Amino acid sequence: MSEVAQARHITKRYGSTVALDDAGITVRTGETHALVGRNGAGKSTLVAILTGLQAPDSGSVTFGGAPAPRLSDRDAWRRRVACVYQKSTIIPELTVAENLMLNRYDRGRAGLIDWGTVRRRAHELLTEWSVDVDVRTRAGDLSVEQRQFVEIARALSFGARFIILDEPTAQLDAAAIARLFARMRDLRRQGVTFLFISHHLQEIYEICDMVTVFRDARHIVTAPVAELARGELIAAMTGEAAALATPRTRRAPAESAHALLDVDGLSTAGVFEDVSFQARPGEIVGLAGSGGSGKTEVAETIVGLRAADAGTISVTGRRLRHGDVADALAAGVGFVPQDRHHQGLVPAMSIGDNATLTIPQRLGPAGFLSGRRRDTIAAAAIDHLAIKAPGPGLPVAQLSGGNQQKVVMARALANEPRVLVLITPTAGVDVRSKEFLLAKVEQVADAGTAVVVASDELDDLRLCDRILVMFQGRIVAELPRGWADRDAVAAMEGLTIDG
Amino acid sequence: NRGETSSGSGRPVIGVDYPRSDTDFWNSYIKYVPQYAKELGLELKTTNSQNDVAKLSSNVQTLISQGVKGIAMAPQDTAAIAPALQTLATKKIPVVSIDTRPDQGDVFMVVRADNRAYGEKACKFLGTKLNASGKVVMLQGDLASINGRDRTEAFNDCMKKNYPAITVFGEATNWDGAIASQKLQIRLTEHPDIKGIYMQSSFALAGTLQLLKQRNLLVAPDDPKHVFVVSNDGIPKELQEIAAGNIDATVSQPADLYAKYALHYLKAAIDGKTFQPGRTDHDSTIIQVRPGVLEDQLSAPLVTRDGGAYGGIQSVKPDDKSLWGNNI
Amino acid sequence: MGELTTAPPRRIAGGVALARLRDLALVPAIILIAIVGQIISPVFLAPDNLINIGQTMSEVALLVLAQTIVLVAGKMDLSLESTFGLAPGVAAWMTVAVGAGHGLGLVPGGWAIPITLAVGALIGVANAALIVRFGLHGFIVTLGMLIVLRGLLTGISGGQTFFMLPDSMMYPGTAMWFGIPASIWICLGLFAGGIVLLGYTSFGRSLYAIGGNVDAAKAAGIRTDRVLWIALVSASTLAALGGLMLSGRLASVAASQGNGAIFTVFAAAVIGGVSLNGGKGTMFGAFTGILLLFMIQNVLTLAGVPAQWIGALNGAIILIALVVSRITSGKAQE
Amino acid sequence: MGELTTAPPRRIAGGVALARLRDLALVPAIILIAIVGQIISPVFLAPDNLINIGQTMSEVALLVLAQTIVLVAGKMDLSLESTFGLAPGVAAWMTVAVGAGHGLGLVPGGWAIPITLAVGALIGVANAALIVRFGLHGFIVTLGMLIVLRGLLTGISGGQTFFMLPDSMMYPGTAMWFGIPASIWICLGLFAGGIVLLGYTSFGRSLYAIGGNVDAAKAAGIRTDRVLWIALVSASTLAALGGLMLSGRLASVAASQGNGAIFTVFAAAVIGGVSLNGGKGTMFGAFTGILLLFMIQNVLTLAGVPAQWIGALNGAIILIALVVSRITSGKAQE
Ligand SMILES: Nc1ncnc2c1ncn2[C@@H]1O[C@H](COP(=O)(O)OP(=O)(O)OP(=O)(O)O)[C@@H](O)[C@H]1O
Ligand SMILES: Nc1ncnc2c1ncn2[C@@H]1O[C@H](COP(=O)(O)OP(=O)(O)OP(=O)(O)O)[C@@H](O)[C@H]1O
Ligand SMILES: [Mg+2]
Ligand SMILES: [Mg+2]
Repeated sequence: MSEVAQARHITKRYGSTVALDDAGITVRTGETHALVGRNGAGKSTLVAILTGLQAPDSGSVTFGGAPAPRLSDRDAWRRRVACVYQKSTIIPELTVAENLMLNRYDRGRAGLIDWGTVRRRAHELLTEWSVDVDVRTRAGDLSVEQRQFVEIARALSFGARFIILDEPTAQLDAAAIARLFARMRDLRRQGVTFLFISHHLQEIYEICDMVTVFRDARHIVTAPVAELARGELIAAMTGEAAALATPRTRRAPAESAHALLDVDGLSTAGVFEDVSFQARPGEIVGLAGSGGSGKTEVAETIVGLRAADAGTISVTGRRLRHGDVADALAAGVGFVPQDRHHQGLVPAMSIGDNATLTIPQRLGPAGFLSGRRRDTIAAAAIDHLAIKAPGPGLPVAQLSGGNQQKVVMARALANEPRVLVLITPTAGVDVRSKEFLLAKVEQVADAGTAVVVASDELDDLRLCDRILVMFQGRIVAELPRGWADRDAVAAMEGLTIDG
Repeated sequence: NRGETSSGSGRPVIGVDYPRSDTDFWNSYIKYVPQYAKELGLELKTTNSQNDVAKLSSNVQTLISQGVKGIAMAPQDTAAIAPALQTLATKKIPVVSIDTRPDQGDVFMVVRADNRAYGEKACKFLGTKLNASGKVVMLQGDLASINGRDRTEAFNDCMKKNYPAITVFGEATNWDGAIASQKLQIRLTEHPDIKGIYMQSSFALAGTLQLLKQRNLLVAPDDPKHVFVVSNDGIPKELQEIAAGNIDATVSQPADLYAKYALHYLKAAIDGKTFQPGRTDHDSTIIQVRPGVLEDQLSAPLVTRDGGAYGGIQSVKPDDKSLWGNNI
Repeated sequence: MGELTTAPPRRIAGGVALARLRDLALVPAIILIAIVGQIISPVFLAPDNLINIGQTMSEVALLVLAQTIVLVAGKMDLSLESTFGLAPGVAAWMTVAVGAGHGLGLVPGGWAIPITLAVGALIGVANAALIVRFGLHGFIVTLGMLIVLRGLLTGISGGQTFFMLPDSMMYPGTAMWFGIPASIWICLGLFAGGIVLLGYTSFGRSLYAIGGNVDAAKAAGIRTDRVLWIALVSASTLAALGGLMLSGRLASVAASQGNGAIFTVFAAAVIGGVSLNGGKGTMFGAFTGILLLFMIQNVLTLAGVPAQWIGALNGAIILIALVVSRITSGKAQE
Repeated sequence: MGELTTAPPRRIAGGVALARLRDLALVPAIILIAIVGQIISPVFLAPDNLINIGQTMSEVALLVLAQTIVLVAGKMDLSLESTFGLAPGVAAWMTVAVGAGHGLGLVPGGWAIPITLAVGALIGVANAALIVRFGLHGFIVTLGMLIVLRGLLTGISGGQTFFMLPDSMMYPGTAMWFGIPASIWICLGLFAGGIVLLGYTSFGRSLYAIGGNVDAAKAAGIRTDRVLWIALVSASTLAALGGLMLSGRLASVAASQGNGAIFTVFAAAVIGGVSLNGGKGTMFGAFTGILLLFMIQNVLTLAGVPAQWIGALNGAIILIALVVSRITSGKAQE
């Protein structure tokens, strides 16, 4: 009877898609259990079933040996299991207090909601978890991290001893992740059990005891983390034995080459200041920094998504107009935006249309589009980036996350850019797709393109010939190839590097 | 009380609610009202209920608060006005109802042309012209309009009684020219031998003529292909078309007389005069509809090109100076 | 336990105050109109005229109340304007005696109010079934319903007006309570209830949660489908009640009752700060919206604006109100 | 590169075919109505009657075409119905001689068409300025515009009908080309153009991209504001052209021209598969939608359905069409 929760022989279908196929998991009391698998493996579906949001088509869920409550009895579920879902369950228009106390308000006499008590209890809750947020704030005005912690605090407030975190770190920067982990360790000491989902395998090794791997809707293996080496874990996830981390053999580009991208004195009040750097053909420059450091904004300014207050951006000597994406594209800038759902893709449109959205002029004369030409280009991209799809006519909404990201990459490469700007290009992408995408970036650089990677993921940055570390809107350090993880992290956190 | 707020000039204040301002007929009524008010020495407050009876009852309140001594209105919905009439009765404000007769409640006088007579005149004219046989399309107004219903019923009754060999296709049109044209077009396709059209209002005039033109049916009255068209209202455009031989007749609603006698009776009411059923001094008859409701039935002349008599009804020529359409 | 987060952005505190102020956003406009009205005609602020405004707006105000509930929950109900006519229409049809009043005289007059409300509720059930149960798009379902219901009223009435209504139907629209028309009391009472409902009950808060993020609401244990059913059904029932009040005031049900009212209803709700995308807006705001529109109409009438220009002026004022609310709220509207 | 293991789900290939089939979704319904129509009246399929249907639908069809462009781009334009009346109304006002025709006679008749189109374009500019430039909500801006423009037409016409239009205004609505009314040719030509525009030009694809995800469109270098301006202005201009054709056919401009047409327009577009949320739908689908509605109306008239029930039947058919399209598309509607 040591298991907190157990799901057995769970099968779940969505239409003709099998999300879970006779899969199961057993989470024991006190452990921190990792659930890993590639995009679409069925992890979030299992979470929905374990938290009573969805009923399985077949199979059973038990808590501490007792059968799960009825689906309609939400409170009973929430006493057994708390969850921070992959998709935000914050309601932006409501206050933080109300989000915390949603559907369990304190009532005064006459049965009406007593807002004073609600706010006070919400405040106590946040204080207890050391979240420093005014509970009267509109939730939509919170930063990503604040929002995440409000969600976590809310999940924990139900008194459940079993907590599921579905990709909680996907949107947090390193410092916030560290704070989250400190928190989790704390709770674990108090006997709380965790089910932790992440695509960052190093996090699994850092915080988890047990790991369960799903692949293609099936349970593959459950083992203590310590007994499963990284290579084995990846093999279980991908179903192949091939080792991944082949050491790179990149040679830095020749020193003499002229700058393709020249950023000079770029400033935007309150966001970043006096940012200047150059990128040469074939060079990969990393823009590192934690959340709020301004790296994303600098990258977005280069590609025209934002207008800077001052400074210049030149590509092959031509000055770009500020805040004009079309001008940047015309000058030969290609880019992968930060969030593929937000800025990367038009979900209802086909792979072909999405991949060629930036190059209408190449699809036909005088504003007309040739479907054949589009499909030829898209088919080439599908081939080139190994996108798993039956053809260019498929709506991107039907692709998995990793493949969607490849379509975004295809779009970035469509205009054969001289300068390629990538913003967190591998966020939310599983480990295989990530390797693949990074290899492609390298290949592009080798062909003579200047690449800028704005990211805080060490895996992305490791690719770079040099990284520029930003802190509070300024470039504070430049690390040449061969930097140690520790130095990069320290610089991103604003600590001065000694030596 | 506020009833004494009449102007410094000492002229009695009256209120007139215009029923709508989106037909030629009512617009000329709206044009005539201030003119006659000036003639009769009345001070005028006006509102417009835009064909909405809820607005009418609110307008009545507004007029009352402006201290009017009498109100003329033309409730397009004759049932719904009863509560307003009751309010006015308790405040002893006399009401003259134009064009329609309230179903319930007292009014000082109803000034109205006999809508049943419109339908009958149109029927007699078409029956005569078609020699009592053939097919006729009637472009009705809105099902909800009492005037439209009166015309429809009278036309149908008269056809059944006097010209049973004539087939009538009745089409509801919501007083909308586009719908009228669409329905007429369908009927003309289905029955190319349609020989007569009765339009219950001038709204469909231009569209009908256009359609006949498109189908090469817009020919002189002596041509065997001619389709006889009877319109209703008597707007200037109709008179022109009759003179040109494009349409054959219309019933001229007396817009000017509506305005004139509405104010005439209001002034009389304020002056404390009363009326009895019988002939009037202006070629019409007052009848008692029910106790408390008198109705002055103004004559509405049939207008035809030759001014002849049809089925016992004498008509006038389109250039007759007595027609309101010739006086704007 | 280190601090988890950074300091909250500065503008937030101001934001809270602003959100409360937005509720009162129309109050200056209402005062302005009152002043202008009084200047134009000394009658404007006379009790009689104020009662006149209150009574004429009370019925449509119930539609605004109903629509606000639906809008906050992130849906739309265009068919309210038809329910406004059809529900009392059916009641009249069944209770009014055969003959001049155009009814069937099937049941005694006392049934009129229950029938009205039942028809309203039934229409709500039909809407909810199509929208919630079958997942059809609310805008287009209720657009279809608007056309069907309007057609049904024309059908049963033969396009004519029902009158000689039973006394019970007349009551809500004609009774006076403490010297003020009952319909004003009913309207004010229901809005007060609406303010409490939306602001201080968990049902009301569920509406905001659903309108704001339906998945989050589900995860929080809110029975979203049930809440939406209740919202749609009570909105329709409120619309039926509004129609009943109008029928009583006019002592009749016209075949066209309610036609076109939905435009006014949407304009009032939006000017009053209710978002068309759900999850935002208050009952008080909605009330100020409809009040403002009716005051404007009253002023235009008193000012003797030529009828053909009233429509254009009214529309222009609505547009201006929108632009102004855009400027005061300071960000792109939803 | 063999590491991408997950086989693409099987349903996908079918999905693509289905998406194309959805374009033809209404074709069976159209055939069904044709058969029913022919059984009810042998006239139904006669060339004359088909021309009737084509001619009477051609003007409103232009509104549907215009609305489809706007909807695909993720906006809405309710004011199209008012533009439909106001644009030719202004032209008539300025060109028709003083007197029986109710005009001002300011400019010669030849100016009528340019004035109509210019007014249409200008209204589009006003809409675009408020929606794109100032970020106001499209639904409510165009609702306000609908009321203002309708009011303006009532204002300039004094509520009356403009007659005796200049020849140039009559031409598009009355000319015959190769024995078929010009308006049918114009309508078919514009829809063919619309199909090409939406399906085979980068402008059309920009509309889908903006409607589907405006941020992604921006990030792809599409000048979204400019595209939306063009879409809104051309939609208004198309509505003006449609109104011109109707005015020509009816040889007049009534003050109520276009009133209520927007309901039909939305119903047609949605039944034709155009999403109200943008980014989805085709011109061909929209065309089948409006064609279906007009065929139904024609059949109902030919069948001699009592006038008071036509509205209810029409509405019921629209609702059924919606429910059916829900079942065939197999998922919650947007
Ligand atoms: N609401 C839904 N409708 C249809 N299919 C769904 C739905 N939710 C999940 N699926 C299907 O379930 C499968 C598993 O999805 P799930 O979200 O559980 O994957 P995951 O392992 O959480 O992926 P990721 O790591 O990207 O979060 C997917 O392939 C998808 O097809
Ligand atoms: N609504 C849906 N209907 C049908 N299939 C879906 C749907 N949503 C997702 N899928 C399927 O789900 C699979 C994976 O999608 P999923 O949502 O897990 O992506 P994801 O990797 O989780 O994205 P992200 O990591 O950004 O959350 C895909 O194969 C796709 O076909
Ligand atoms: Mg996912
Ligand atoms: Mg997941």
